Amino acid sequence: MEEKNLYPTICPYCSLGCGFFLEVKEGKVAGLSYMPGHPVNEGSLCPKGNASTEVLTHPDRLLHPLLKTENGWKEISWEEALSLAAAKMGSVLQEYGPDALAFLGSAKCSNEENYLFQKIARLLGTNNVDNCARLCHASTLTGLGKSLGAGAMTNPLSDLENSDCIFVVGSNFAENHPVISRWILRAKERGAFVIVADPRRTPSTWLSDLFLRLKPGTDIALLNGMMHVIVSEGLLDREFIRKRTRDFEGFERILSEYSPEAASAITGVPAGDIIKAAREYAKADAAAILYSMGITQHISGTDNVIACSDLALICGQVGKKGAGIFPLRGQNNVQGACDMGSLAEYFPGYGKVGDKEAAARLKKIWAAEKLSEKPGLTTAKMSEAARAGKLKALYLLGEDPVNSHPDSLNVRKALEKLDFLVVQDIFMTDTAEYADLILPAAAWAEKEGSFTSTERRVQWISRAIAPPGEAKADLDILLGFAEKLGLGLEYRDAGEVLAEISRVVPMYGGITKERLLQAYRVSWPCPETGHPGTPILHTERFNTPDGLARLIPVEYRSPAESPDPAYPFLLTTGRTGLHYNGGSMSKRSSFLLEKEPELFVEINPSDAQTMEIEEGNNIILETRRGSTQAKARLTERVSRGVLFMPFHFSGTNMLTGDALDREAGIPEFKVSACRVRRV
Amino acid sequence: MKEVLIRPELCMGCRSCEIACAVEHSESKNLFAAIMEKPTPQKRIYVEYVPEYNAAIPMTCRHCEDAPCTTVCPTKALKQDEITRVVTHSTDLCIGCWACSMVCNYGVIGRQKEARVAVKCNLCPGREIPACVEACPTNALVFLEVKKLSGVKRTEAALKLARGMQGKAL
Amino acid sequence: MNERIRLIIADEKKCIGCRACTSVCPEGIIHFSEEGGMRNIQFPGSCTLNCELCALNCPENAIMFLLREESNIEENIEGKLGGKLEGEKKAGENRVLLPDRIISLKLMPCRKCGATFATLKEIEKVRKAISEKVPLPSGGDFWMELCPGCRRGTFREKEAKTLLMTRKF
Amino acid sequence: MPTAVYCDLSRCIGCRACELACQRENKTSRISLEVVEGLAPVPVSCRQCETPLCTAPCPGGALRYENGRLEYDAEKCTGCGLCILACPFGAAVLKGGVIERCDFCPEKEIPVCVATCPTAALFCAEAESFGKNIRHRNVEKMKKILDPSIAAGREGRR
Repeated sequence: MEEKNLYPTICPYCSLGCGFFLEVKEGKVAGLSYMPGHPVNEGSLCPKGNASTEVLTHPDRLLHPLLKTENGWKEISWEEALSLAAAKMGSVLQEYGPDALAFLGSAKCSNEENYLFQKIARLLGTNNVDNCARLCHASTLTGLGKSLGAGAMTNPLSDLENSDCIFVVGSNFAENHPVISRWILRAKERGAFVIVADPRRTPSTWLSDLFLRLKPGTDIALLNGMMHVIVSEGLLDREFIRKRTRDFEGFERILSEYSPEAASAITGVPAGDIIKAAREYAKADAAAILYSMGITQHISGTDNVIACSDLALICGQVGKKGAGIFPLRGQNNVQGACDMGSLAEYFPGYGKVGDKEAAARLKKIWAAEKLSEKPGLTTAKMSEAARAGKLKALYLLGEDPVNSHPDSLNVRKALEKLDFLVVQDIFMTDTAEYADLILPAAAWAEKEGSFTSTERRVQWISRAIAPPGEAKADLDILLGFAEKLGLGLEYRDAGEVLAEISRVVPMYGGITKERLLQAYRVSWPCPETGHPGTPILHTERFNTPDGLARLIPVEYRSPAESPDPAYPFLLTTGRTGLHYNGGSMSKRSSFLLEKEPELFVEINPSDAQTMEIEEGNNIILETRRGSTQAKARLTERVSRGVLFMPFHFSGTNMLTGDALDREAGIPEFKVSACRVRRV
Repeated sequence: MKEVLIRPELCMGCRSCEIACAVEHSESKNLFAAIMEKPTPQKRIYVEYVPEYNAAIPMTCRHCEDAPCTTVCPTKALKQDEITRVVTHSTDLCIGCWACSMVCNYGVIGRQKEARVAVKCNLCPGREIPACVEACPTNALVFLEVKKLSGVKRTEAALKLARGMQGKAL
Repeated sequence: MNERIRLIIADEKKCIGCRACTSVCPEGIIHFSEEGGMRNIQFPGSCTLNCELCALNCPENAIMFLLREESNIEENIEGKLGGKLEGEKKAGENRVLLPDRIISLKLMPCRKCGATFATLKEIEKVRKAISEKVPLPSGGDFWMELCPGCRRGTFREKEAKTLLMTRKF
Repeated sequence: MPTAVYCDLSRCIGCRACELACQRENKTSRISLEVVEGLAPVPVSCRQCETPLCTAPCPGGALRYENGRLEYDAEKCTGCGLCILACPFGAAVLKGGVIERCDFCPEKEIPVCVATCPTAALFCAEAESFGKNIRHRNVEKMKKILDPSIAAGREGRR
């Protein structure tokens, strides 16, 4: 029998960075086996991880560069494709200037690819480069950046095991990051108290000791209410506040308006439960806060994040074992894509665009003459600019905005309006239908590169198999594209790009391919070669100029849209356990699709009864932006007046609005006013 | 209804209850003969030792209302008396699927090795006081109604208080 | 290959309709279908293969083979099955051709979902086998009236009930 | 030894990784998970009973209880499916003339469903060991409540 070769790899789905082995036989994927030694998942894998190999062998994979012609798609050579892309982008550049170009990077691509991608954009003279972090955790970057100085998870996931109280707010971790449940349960076995705040009753709440069922969009009121209890009962960590933070005086004043009773009136959570949660959190020796898109995807996203950070700071629950703030991010490399500066307002390593010093440093390393000092367009602004005719050409790296961006009807309009659209992806997507040119890319195990997980763990993926057909690694495609543009970027492989990254991005200073291959996981910041990496942030000082964390008072603001007589329901969106984001990968797994085949909407049985809706009925949902049809699922998971829809199927984002957070530009996916009728 | 109630603060972990239970459920009902018996007589009460506190807690079937073990048993080997709430187990009907053991919230359903069936407390039918309670030297196990136990504890607390007062008065 | 043609004789009284024969037949010439609450097993009159797998695998020993050339064929059949087979005997030949033979057995509908899942005879056989092993009281084998899917569902619901008793949220 | 794939229901989050892993390993999933009323997930697979009813009607001795465990011999199996009708849990299916039931993934060290379970709800161990775990868990809970009185009681006796 032919021997199977085992290649260690990292799951391509969510941001936890779970490890497993790919079984390769005669150059083909033969299966996967578990990796009990991996520090994040200890060998376990969620259903998506188990289904990940189906992506590699799927018949729908894009195999050749495709050009849109009047007679449909035409296969062309790589030479033609790259020349065309460079020529078209070049002519737009000449005619309309660099800001008529935009580049949308991918949090599914490696650090090296994202680095190169934004470098190309910036060398062309524009900061119009962004990635899908804008849609999930942009508010974490701005919020935690302001208060702690670093928009990243403070402690490793496995550290949750050491917590005595785990406060989960706006995260359905059990379905979206199932492996985290492992660590939470382990903490529970040790006697930890688990609090879950969520509008829905979900598998995560099953694991909780206290469930706070709040109204969508009222997180700040809840957090301020808890802080009110902590301050008035004197449960603060005064020493920590004095030594490690500033601005406490002004901060304390704003809380007076959020007595538990007042918070209860806004959130719908009983005042007693708010008090209990506050006491449990503040009295714990080590307490952790987990949050996710239930916090970030609001018009008050940045403020929500700040409120979480405030709560942790006044209780002194940052910078030690078992404590900290855990933003659970989305894509497998969303942390890395942001670190690499695939963002409109940040250079690699979070130097602000417009900051002279940061620009000068970059110019020197890149040997570039000029870099744009104007912050670029964020994803939502790109769509707006394209509709206004200001944006002419767009390069999409593994993104599917038609399904993943809010208000998809407007996104479609924007894509139609573009002069030239390049889509680089592994599958045909709804967005790729609008492309002028499609470039077939390699999937994760078909290329090499480093990926940074949500806990800042940088891991190397080696190439296990060859890409199908003529598909190429993203890095090779980008290098070819840059060559045609005459940008003079020369790298032999991903390792060489990483070597440059370690010079440009301070926290990757000591991270090289050789090191990652040896002990294929290092947590940044790792500023120099001998540095062991930093699993826990902020142990001594915060990443602010004076080393102190900021306590920033935030006020509750109601969501952009609230239910009214015309649109009486409150629609919130999220993920199910079996699918992943836009679904271009997970919806190609026969098993996942078999178990969760179509768009559904969760509705409370008593609401359904008054509207005479029965289980499995097709119903029409309408918001001010569009309407869609879905199967009704009657369940107590949602409370009365609330609807829940997953966003994996096209349709959901026709309903969501594009109201944005002022600072982070993140859209409010989580709250829309909606009405329902039977078909 | 009377139950086997535990007062962990009185338990000294001597495991007399475990031995008495195994003997009571043997053929011979005699300790020395029981040791030699096949199948080996088995205990249905478990004393869990807690090293941090140098303490022990005896655990046995609570004869839950609407007992989960009887709900899941496919062959009705486990049955609950509607009036007395006592959950009994029939070895003849047991198929050894361990569904009961999985849903028991107290982990007090054991396994009889030779017969490969479940064993659990049956409150010693034919005895006025279960063997474990009778054997307990410190009254950490009592066979009482819950209400009665509260009364006992009340009396004890009052006594303690009275003693304290007397001390003051002197 | 052996060219001798042999007759397949299936005993309607013994057959419980388990389909072991259909699944083992290398030629796939024993068919079954289900309609109108009946399971029909269709045996060909004869077979040329020398395998006898169907007979070997039949849990009820309900299948036997006879060489077509055997002279006392009618008596054989009649003797063994205790009835007359409607074979066709051609003039001048001592040979019998049997038509395809269909055995129809009543199916049991699942008490919960209504879908048929086994023949009454299968259920009867299994019930008997179980009762010899475990002395269930009457009605103690309630699951025999349920299809396997509903057995899973019923057991699942019971376990879920015990779980929900302790689940707060 | 009564070893089977059991589930600690209080840990299960109904993610279905077990089903998927089993399907990948064995082509057909031998473990089936549904979430009852959207609130209580329960996986069902072969319980490896110690007095298995499935062996009772087996004509060829393909399924038998031997060496303290349920053994299945596909060679001897006639594919009659009577075992499936005997199982109270509906835990096996007939596919292509053989029985599909949990056989602990003989090629793997531990069954794939157990290995993949993100919450370690599924486990492959003796039934008694689970009872023991539950008792320990309860002791942990009781410790919180009884702590002062136990400590006081001990002190007096030492």
